[in-house]
Amino acid sequence: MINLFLGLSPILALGLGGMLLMLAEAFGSPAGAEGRTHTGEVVDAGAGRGTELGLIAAVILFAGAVFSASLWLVGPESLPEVSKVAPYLIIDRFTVFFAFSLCFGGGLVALLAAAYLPEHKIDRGEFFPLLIFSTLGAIALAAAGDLLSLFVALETMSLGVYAMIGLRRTNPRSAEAALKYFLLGSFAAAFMLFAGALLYGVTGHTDLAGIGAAIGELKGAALDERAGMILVATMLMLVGLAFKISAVPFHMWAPDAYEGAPTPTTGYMAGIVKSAGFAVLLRVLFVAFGDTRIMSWGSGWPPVLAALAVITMFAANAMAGRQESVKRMLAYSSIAHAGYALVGVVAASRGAEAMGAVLFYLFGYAVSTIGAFGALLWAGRRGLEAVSYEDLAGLGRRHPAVALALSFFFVSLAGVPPTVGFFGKFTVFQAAIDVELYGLAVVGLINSVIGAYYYLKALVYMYMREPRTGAPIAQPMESGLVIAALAIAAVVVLGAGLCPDQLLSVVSQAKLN
Amino acid sequence: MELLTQLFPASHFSLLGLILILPLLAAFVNGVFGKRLGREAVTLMGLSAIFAAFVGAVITYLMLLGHGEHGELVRFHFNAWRWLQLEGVGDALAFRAVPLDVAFSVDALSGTMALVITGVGFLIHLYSSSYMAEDPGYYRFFAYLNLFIFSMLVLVLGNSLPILFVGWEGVGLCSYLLIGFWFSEDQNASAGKKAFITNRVGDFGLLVAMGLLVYYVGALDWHGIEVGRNNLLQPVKVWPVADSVPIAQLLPESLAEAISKPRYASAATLVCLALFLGAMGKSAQFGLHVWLPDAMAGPTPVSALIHAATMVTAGVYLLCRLSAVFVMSPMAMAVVAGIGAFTALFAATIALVQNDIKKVLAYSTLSQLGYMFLGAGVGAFEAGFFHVLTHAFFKACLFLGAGSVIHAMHARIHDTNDSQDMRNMGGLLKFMPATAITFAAAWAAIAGVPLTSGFFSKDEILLMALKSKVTGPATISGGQHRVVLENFVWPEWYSGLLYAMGLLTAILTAFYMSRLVIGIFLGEFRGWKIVPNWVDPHAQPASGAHDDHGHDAHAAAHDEHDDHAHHHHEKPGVEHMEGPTPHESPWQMTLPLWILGGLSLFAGLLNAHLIHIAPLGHFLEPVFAEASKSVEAPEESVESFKWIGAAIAVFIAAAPGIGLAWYTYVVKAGRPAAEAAAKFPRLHAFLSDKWRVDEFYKATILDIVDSLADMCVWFDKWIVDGILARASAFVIQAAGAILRQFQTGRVQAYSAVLMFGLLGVGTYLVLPHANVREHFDHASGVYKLSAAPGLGYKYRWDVDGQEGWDGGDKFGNRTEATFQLKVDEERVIRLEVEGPLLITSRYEKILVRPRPDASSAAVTPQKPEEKSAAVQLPPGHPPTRAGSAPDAKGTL
Amino acid sequence: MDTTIESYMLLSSVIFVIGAIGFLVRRNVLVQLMSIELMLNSVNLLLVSFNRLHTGNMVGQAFAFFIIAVAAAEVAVGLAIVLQLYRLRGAVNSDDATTLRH
Amino acid sequence: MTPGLLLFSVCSLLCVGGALFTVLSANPIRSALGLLTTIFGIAGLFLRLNAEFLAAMQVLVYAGAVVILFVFVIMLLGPTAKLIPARGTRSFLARAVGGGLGAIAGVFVISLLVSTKEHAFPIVGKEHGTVEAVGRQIFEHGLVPFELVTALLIVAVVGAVAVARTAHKKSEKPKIQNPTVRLFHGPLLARDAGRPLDGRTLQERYESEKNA
Repeated sequence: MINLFLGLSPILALGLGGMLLMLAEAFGSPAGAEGRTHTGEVVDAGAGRGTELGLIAAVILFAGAVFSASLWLVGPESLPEVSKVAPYLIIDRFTVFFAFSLCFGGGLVALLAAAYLPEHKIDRGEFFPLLIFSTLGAIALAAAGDLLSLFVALETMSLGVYAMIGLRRTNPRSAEAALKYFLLGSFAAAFMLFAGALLYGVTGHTDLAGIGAAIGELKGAALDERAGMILVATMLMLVGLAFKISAVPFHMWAPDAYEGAPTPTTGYMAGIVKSAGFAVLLRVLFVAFGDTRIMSWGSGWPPVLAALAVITMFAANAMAGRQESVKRMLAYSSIAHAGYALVGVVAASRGAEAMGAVLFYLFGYAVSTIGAFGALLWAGRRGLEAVSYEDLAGLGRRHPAVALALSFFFVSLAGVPPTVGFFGKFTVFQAAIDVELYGLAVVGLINSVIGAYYYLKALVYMYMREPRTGAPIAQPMESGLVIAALAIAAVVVLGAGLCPDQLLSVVSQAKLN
Repeated sequence: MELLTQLFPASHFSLLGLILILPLLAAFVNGVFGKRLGREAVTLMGLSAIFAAFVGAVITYLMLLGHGEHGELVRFHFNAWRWLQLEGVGDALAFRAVPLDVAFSVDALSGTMALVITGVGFLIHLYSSSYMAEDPGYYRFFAYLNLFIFSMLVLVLGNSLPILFVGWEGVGLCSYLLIGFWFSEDQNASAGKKAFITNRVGDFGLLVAMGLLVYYVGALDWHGIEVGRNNLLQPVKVWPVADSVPIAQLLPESLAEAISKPRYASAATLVCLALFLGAMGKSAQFGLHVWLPDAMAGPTPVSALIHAATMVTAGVYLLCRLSAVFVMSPMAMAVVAGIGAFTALFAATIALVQNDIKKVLAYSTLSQLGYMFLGAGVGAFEAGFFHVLTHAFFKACLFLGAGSVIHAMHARIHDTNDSQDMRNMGGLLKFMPATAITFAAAWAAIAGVPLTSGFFSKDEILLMALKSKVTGPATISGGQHRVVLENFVWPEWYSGLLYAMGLLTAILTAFYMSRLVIGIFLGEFRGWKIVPNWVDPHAQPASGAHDDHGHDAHAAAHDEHDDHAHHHHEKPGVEHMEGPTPHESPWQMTLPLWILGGLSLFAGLLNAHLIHIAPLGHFLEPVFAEASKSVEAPEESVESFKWIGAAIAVFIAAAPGIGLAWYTYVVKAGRPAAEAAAKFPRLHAFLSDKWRVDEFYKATILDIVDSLADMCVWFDKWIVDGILARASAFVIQAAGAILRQFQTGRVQAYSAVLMFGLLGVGTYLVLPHANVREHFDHASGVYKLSAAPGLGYKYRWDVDGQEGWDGGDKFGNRTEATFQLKVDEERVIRLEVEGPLLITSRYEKILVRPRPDASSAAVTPQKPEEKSAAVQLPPGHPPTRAGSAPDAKGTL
Repeated sequence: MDTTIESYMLLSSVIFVIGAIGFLVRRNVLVQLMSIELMLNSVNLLLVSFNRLHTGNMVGQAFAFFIIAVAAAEVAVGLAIVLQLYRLRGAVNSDDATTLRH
Repeated sequence: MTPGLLLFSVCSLLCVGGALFTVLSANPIRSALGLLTTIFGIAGLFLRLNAEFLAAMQVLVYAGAVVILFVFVIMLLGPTAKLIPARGTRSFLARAVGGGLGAIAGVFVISLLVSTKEHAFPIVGKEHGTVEAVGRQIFEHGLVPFELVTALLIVAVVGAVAVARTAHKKSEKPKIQNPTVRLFHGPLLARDAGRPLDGRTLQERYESEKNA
């Protein structure tokens, strides 16, 4: 039994921690009950404890990461009892890797939010339980080996995110972003559910491995009868998954939702939700649709994903270059990054080694992008946020540390050595070349060059432009929490870039067999 | 000591990590938070980090000494992490995989260097804390300085060429930043640019060397290179570059034959010359030296640390580090020694006529660097390296002393150029005795006054130049062309020439350094006259020709800074002179001077072969053990008579130089110099213009580059920018603009696009795809096709050349087809795939098996006997394309 | 007719398609939400009828049970967002919320 | 016509009719009624498919909770819930294209799914679809997703409260200092200046607050 608890420790830690946090929120001292801050401004009831709750949430999430790391060291395969929760939750190294990276990213977001929410007078205790339970859903999603738990986990994660976007109640943008994401997300989830029902109908199984095996056994007349159903299921499932990872043309919600959401939530969506989306995409496609006839190089989902990857990279980079808002640019860049990762997924359909590259890419991307959003929110205080490129003009001279943080994470996202972003791209394109996907690798390379343009544009504004006279300029907020979060992220980004070997060996163990 | 040994085992000597990380940490903290931390905290952070690194270096050194009792090479390793594994593509690399580690190591050579870097570095930090105290960019300065120390330590302690290269670039970056630290004027910007470009040429050499080493040796770390260096003993065809010389047919026959005759050089020569190109760039040897004098625009402590004591010696360090490789090519060594000797002489002549004290010191640095290369070039690595050490002491002392003088002169003169002009100085001995005494000590060392450090180091280099020779391996044979290269032998007269140049340089050095000291410290202070309303009580020009010009400029310069001048105290004892007097510097500046001055005098005892006290030499011996096997050097015991003879020669060199200077500038008050300048105006101008090297570059290379650049600009403007960049940018922009129209913000539009994507995916999945992988082997005529599998796919093939589908019209499960074609046979291949919805897709191709003719022979694999006729390879060596292609053609 | 899986599949996919088209063409957020409910209901119907085919266990019905729970949770959050939007904009048109675009 | 077929026919008609009613009616309250009809139809079909327990759940949760929630919100919003003045052709275009594509996709999906060959349901035992059988399935085999649902419900409750809870009275409308105040209380980008964010232009809002 203890082995089972150990195997589930990241999930249990988040669940229990989330409960405790809600208790703390409910029965803690009502600091903001009077509805006035020290500056005398009237604020929401229940406000004022955001920082403490955020710190507790960060501790819980980092504890989840520590549990995941120790679980990795123990080795989930040495815990036979975890098979009791299979196939609903499959505790393998793939899961543990994602559990770590999701908890770690969630912890960073909690630190950022703990500073951001009080600064922007949306000091709401609800954010942090939502964050924790949503992360729990994300981990369960990465672990899910059965359609049942997969959908429940998916909804747990998504509902938390919808609420975290709509948290800024007095702001029409926030509501609009939440609405768009919610409507389209539910629509896409309905597609996935329909696909799941069809798969159940074809195979009689809801667990992914069973579905995969049953499809593999289909032959002759039975296959002829059910091929249509499998194709529809594949199509709808692909659409649902592509929606979650915001691949073009299923991406339209992403820029709006990213822009309207409070910045920590944006970082969460770009880093955590996308990682979890890729986790479930990998597991579903490789386990349930792993039959050579669907995972074929000539037909089935790999060519579809290859086409999506190409469109995604080009469209997202073209759009990102035209943005005036840095936040929205980052939103498009996160779409483009989904394209790069998809290149790795397609490569993995030809050789399992490439899946390690995808995991490496996702980890590096998640930390870099959370860092980038964190640096962006660091650059602005209430009423003086850094939104457009213009706001960043001359930041390098006025606030070198902030500008350094922003440029550092931008550089990592652009894929410049010695950051983890470079090695992410390097390993993914290398993997594509290894399986002779030269075209995809070349398209990826071209796009990373195009992509470098808009990151550099931000750097140019920060270091080589001066703000126009009278133009509003961003005023960085002062918060140790943000600095701590960014320092942790920077250490990881630089560390994984300087010694990628350790991480590479980890991801090569973490890939699905 | 045991505790330390246990704590830091030789194989995992993590102390190095500590030594490295401290300056980096300080640089980071100072750079990012320095503005907020305040001056004291920045000083404390910068100084303590460097001092801690110094203590670490001392401990390391003591541990090295403790290990090194048996005369064998002691090296401590610290393997931080595995950086990358260079995978060879095909047979391109000598070894399949070259690991690139972030690894550091320390032995006698790098340990000594680390000691000097941190020790001298600390003194200069201390000095800067006072010198730069008033600067608004104080924190930035310290951050750069700390970063420089870090980079330099990486350079020295790196265990492989790539790591060294990281440090190499790092010090270059810091130097670049510090040159441009104060000024944003054109002159300094162009100085920075010049440094950048010339160093780039050198870096190119280093990169080429790395590539060649990976190719031939298959290793980049010191140990690997030393072990595999014998692989460098193979001839490489260097001419003609391609198969033949293109214009040879147009020339007369005999000339054509001479031109197109293949020439070979050993791989070792190529590697060494490439490495030396890198060393030349960083150590400013003749040809790539133009940046160093201009780099003196930076703050004086920077000149002392970077452009005299440490960074510029990196080239010598590289030579010593890879001494085992260099001695394999006597030809390359001859080039090294020749360029070194020439640089020494060349720079010394320029230094004769400079008036800016920092310029004098800059050219003397060039000259001394030439000495070092001379020493290393003749195989006396130990002597060359010892000169690095002593030079670090006395040149740092000289520069810091010069800084102190300039600091003092700023009491009166606020113009940068004038405050450094020795014509405005003189008689400073009585105002700043500490500076004068220490400066004199360093002067004694550089001039080669007997028993000072410079005397011993220079003496040994000169002696070795006369006696030592690089013999190298006897012959170089093998390689892919069965060429035997005769070993290059140094001509008899070469050693004599090197010796003569060295000796002449020594005389000149003594002369111009004496001139400098006399000009600064002796005689009357000539800076009074530039204070307004000051009347010269003696009314007598002090230094002839130079006096008149510039007076107005000085006055003007002072006008601007008049109010500044009044802040300085006035000395009561000299009432008849107006204006503030120069004053001695604070202790933070004089303490380093005393220490360095002392070292300049006595550090020679570390390696005084002349009097048979050479602890450093014995300590370094194992490092150069491999290299010294290929060097013919005089035996110390047998030739001790000659040692004394050579020592006398140095003394003789120093004495007339000093004497002549004394006579010219003190006894005759500079008149002979002025006369000489008047008598040989062209020579004087030639020397003042630094041999017109810059002008030469301008006239030749830069003009060529300019016209090339014009062409490139045209190409860039119309082709690259106009067609490629703008067109592609336009396409991207337009695509963005179109896509934006869909991003209307309406949920309905978004879901419509989503449906569009869904239909696209669905259509692709439903339609069957007749994708075929082709394996064509034209040589054997076997053709294999395999069709992509798909859900519910059925196939029918037509590959047999007959009408109709193979095996009837029914679709089957056959996914592969193999068939054979005769030469020149043409066949239509068809495949039809039926999908689950009975939709079909078709693949059709007309296949022709080509005739195996001569033109395609080059790409077809060669048969064994052809291969043997073409090239014989020694095992383990990859074939080079340049060699094999023409031979293969010839046999067919 | 009522005893073949095909009729249930047809019925279920018709409801699903009606729901999807309703989501695509309606501008009232509330109706769009109801369309999504229609789609989820059709999935439930499909699952239960497939469970009637694969009678070995009750996985299909359990799945449908979970979907009911998920749908209820989703509606709760969705209506909260609609309320918020209404408070801020005074309308429930989904195509009017176009501040975020391009 | 057997009773089973009758049930099936009636329920199918209810389902499809209700679905069409939901989608087509202009008044959301009627849409809710249409949804209710469909839900009851499906519950009837569940009975036909030997899924008594699920039929009960369907009625309880959907009709009893979800539709009631819808109706509650529609009532709360009052007449504005249906007041949607059309604005411009762009929205219409998007919806027409979306609907068209959806219809095509629907035909596509249905034609792929429904084959001419029919498969009859096998005969099942009495326990199929009973509370006990489904309960055993959920609690013996599917305990993990069941536990996960608790997390889902917590998220839903907390999320709904966080989003919908009315703000403190005084801070309900943020103070607008001037029309161009940036960020989340105003336009982020220049192109948005002067555009309505909450039905009014910022200028109007500014004026009204100044007067108040």
